[in-house]
Amino acid sequence: MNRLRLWLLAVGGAGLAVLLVAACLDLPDFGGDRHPYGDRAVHASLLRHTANTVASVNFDQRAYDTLGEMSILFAAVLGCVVLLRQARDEHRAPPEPAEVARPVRRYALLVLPVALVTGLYVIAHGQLSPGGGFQGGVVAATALHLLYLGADYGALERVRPLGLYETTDALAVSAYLVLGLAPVLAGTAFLANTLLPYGTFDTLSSGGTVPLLNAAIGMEVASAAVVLLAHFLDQAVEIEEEHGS
Amino acid sequence: MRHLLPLPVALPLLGAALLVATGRRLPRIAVEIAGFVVSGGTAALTLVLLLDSAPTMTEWVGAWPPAGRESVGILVVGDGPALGMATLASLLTLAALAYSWRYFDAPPHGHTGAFTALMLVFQGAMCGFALAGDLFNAFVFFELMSVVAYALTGYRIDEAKAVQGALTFGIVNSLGAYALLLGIALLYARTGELAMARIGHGLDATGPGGPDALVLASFVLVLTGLLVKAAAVPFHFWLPDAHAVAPTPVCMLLSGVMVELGAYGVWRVYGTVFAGPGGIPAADLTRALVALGALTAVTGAVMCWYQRHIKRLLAYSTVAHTGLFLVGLGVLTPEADGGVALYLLGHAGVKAALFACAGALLDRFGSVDEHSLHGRGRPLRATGVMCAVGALGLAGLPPFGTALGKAVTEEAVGGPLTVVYVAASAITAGAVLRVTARVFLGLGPRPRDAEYETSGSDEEPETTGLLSRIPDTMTTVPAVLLAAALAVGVVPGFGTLVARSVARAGPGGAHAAAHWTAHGVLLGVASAVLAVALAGLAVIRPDWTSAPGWAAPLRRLQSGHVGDYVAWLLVGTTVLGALALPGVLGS
Amino acid sequence: MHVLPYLVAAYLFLTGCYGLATSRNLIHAVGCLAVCQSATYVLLLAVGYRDGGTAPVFSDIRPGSRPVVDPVVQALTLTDIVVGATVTALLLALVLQIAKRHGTVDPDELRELRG
Amino acid sequence: MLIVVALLLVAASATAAVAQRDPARQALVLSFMGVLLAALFTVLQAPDVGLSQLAVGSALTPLLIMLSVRKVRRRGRAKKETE
Repeated sequence: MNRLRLWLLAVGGAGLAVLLVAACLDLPDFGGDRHPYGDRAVHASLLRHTANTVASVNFDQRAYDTLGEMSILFAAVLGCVVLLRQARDEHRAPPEPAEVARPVRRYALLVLPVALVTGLYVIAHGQLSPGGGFQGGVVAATALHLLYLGADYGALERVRPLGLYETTDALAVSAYLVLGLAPVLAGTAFLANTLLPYGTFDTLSSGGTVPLLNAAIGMEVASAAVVLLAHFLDQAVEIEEEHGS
Repeated sequence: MRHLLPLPVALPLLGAALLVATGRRLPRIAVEIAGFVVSGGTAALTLVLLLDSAPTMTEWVGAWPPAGRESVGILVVGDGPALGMATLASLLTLAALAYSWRYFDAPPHGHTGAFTALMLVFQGAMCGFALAGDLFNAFVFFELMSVVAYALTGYRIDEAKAVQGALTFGIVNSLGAYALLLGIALLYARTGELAMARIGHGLDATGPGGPDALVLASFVLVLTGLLVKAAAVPFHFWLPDAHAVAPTPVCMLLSGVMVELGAYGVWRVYGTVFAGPGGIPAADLTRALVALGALTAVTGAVMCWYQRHIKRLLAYSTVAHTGLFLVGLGVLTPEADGGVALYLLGHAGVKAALFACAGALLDRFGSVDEHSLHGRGRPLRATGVMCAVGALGLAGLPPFGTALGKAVTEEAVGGPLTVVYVAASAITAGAVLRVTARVFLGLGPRPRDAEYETSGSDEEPETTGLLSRIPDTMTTVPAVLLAAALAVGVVPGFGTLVARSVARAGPGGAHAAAHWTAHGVLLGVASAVLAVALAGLAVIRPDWTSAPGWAAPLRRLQSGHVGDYVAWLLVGTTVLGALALPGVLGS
Repeated sequence: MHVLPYLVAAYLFLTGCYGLATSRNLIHAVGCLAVCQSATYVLLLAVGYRDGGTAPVFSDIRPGSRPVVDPVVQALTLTDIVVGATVTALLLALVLQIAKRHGTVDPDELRELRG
Repeated sequence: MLIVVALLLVAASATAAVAQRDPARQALVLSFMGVLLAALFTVLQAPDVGLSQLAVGSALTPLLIMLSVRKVRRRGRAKKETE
């Protein structure tokens, strides 16, 4: 059977490789100058006073894609919560405090606030400079988990009321949707960025609803990443199967 | 009105988010009522939009109307087929929620709303995919649909088979989705656009000499993603493994509409992106879809016949029927498209009802195994009757909607392919009838066990403990679904209405009608008679119909090994490329 | 040079598929799937690159003063990365449950679903 | 030129990630590959994408893999002890 798989793999892989290489040779040369959609996107972004065009595409021009993306994250987190729940034949055993070398501990406690602030900064400046809700959210969430290294699991669990993060995650998704639905109530298109003033170019409040949607995403990603990491940590550290099962 | 088009996506998502936010404090009954209201409200909205879908509604999300012909926004298309699929998905979600009402296993502690919320997200994702007029946006909702489906399939984490099936499902479908995305990137490189219609124009403008290797590769990659979802041979291996183990309400959605959305995606993407002179010639698409579709129908039917795990048997019958849909879509005539649409509607009702009946067996006896349940189903009269009726609907007995759709498609396809339609529907229906006769009537001797198979005994019921009687919701829901499948064929003018709205959305814009014809009725009756005969033979003479030697290699291919499935996926892309190659070489 | 980035993307996809098909450990297989997905990032960004272009961020350059690379593919890739991370997490959660229920993460030893 | 180097390094690290059959070590290789990809994206003038690849590809995903490996191994150990 294994032999059959290797044969299939060889045939299928070779066929796909030929197809892909032939396609690559027909592609426009790397670094070409023709990007019609991209040029339009830059123009539209400047029209709406959003300095970071990528943020404008993500949260204004193609905000509907981002809605799908955040729903994927939301669904995956919900899925992980459901899949990694404590099964009927499992129990929790509080882990013994692990020995962490003192320099590591100091380093972790030192980096933690810096990383948290960096995360928040990156979220806040999403529409101006590279970065945004997504990147900042992950940084902030991962930073929180330095506590596991810096202190111990108990300390981490105390500053991490999971229920609160799950609720925040869901509320952030709701906020994004409500921001999208408000224009429909006002008689225009879903997720239209036409209700708020676009502000002064290159300031924190520029871009209409872009900063608001960006903040919602930041909140969602940060809490989603915390919940995800927490459930995997729980599995790795705390949840044990009943012996003899 | 057109501003409401994205709402069938937004409303269920909002409902799900609010349910998760408040779910831990609400009692279960409140959560279920809320889920029911949101899902039902969305279904009503899709229906209202559907009634208003002529002429086609389009909406640029984010209020980016095109300047000239070009926009930076995302297009949502509300034509008959798109809103029809969204309505079907919404109504089936509603049925699945009603089916799981109160009796479905207790939700995880502290997450009362989790199951309902996941179902709502699933509904929103399916609506989003159906309505997408932008290729990347379609990918996003395709992926959302997949992610929710993985989680729902593995929902019963105590079941060894469930988590394995869910992982196989996840890996194969994610790989398919990445192939789809590679295809989108190639199309973007060529045309610099993402809206489907604009990509189509771009291909025609840049490739007046006909398609080249780039177009072929993007076609193959995009179709790989969609056909993995539609479970065409040889991309189909994940489906029986996943559909057989998912919770019953989820099975109803997976088999009833998600797989069909893959076939719908093929129709939509070919029609808007690749149908022009710069795309893939019609003859090549017909060759590829008819070949793969017929192979899928035959493989699905044969594998369906040899199953003893009832849900797995139903899953293979879904494979067989999607094969039939693909053949119908492959011939590229408005009549066939209309027929497939009707067939798909009827099939959704019948298949969901059959899964609901299998679920009732599981919750009553803790088994879905044809052999071990032999004769034990006698007390469940209503479920047994519905199983038999559902099987006849699957065979395409007039006046079921499946029969009307099948007849119209057969007529449009014509020729020797009619045999495939009759055979595949008769064999799958025969298998279900055989199960019905053995389980609910206790007919015939108990069959012997085979060597290489999946048994369905020793399963955990999906309810809290075994049920002593089947609750009313679990009998009402399949009854309503069967009645709906019947109504598709019976309500006068409905067939023509569907056929017209599909034809209007197609490239030709032609007039189409769907009527009962003597020819079609005869073929439908023939399938049903054949199914009954096959089932009777199997029950009376089990040895004659047990797996012969030639079927064994086919069964061994379904190895349950995810590595094999990945290898087959690569082979499938190669086959697809080879089937579509002549048109590229000829240009 | 003109096609190298595209070829690298194709190579990443095929390598990932090879690893996925021959993997003896499901955790490793999920890692290989991540490799497959990185092919899509590389292809998308390669398609959007423009020679001599700069990042499409106008907080420190004057609009119109320099050519910029395609911002749309960057937005698509961002979405794609999120999708990848979440799918990985979900699949890993399923692998953990397989380890519990089957007592193994070797696909060769999972023999419950077949035929 | 920088682009070519980055591309080749990414391809090499992908090969290593697939060839490394031990999932714990693979997580490290993937993390390294995440950094290389982030560098490549920065060279391709996509700092936004580079930043998120750095956060996700080289931190979050490998971390999740490591935690999964730990869980599976711990499970194996607990089982051996009871036997």
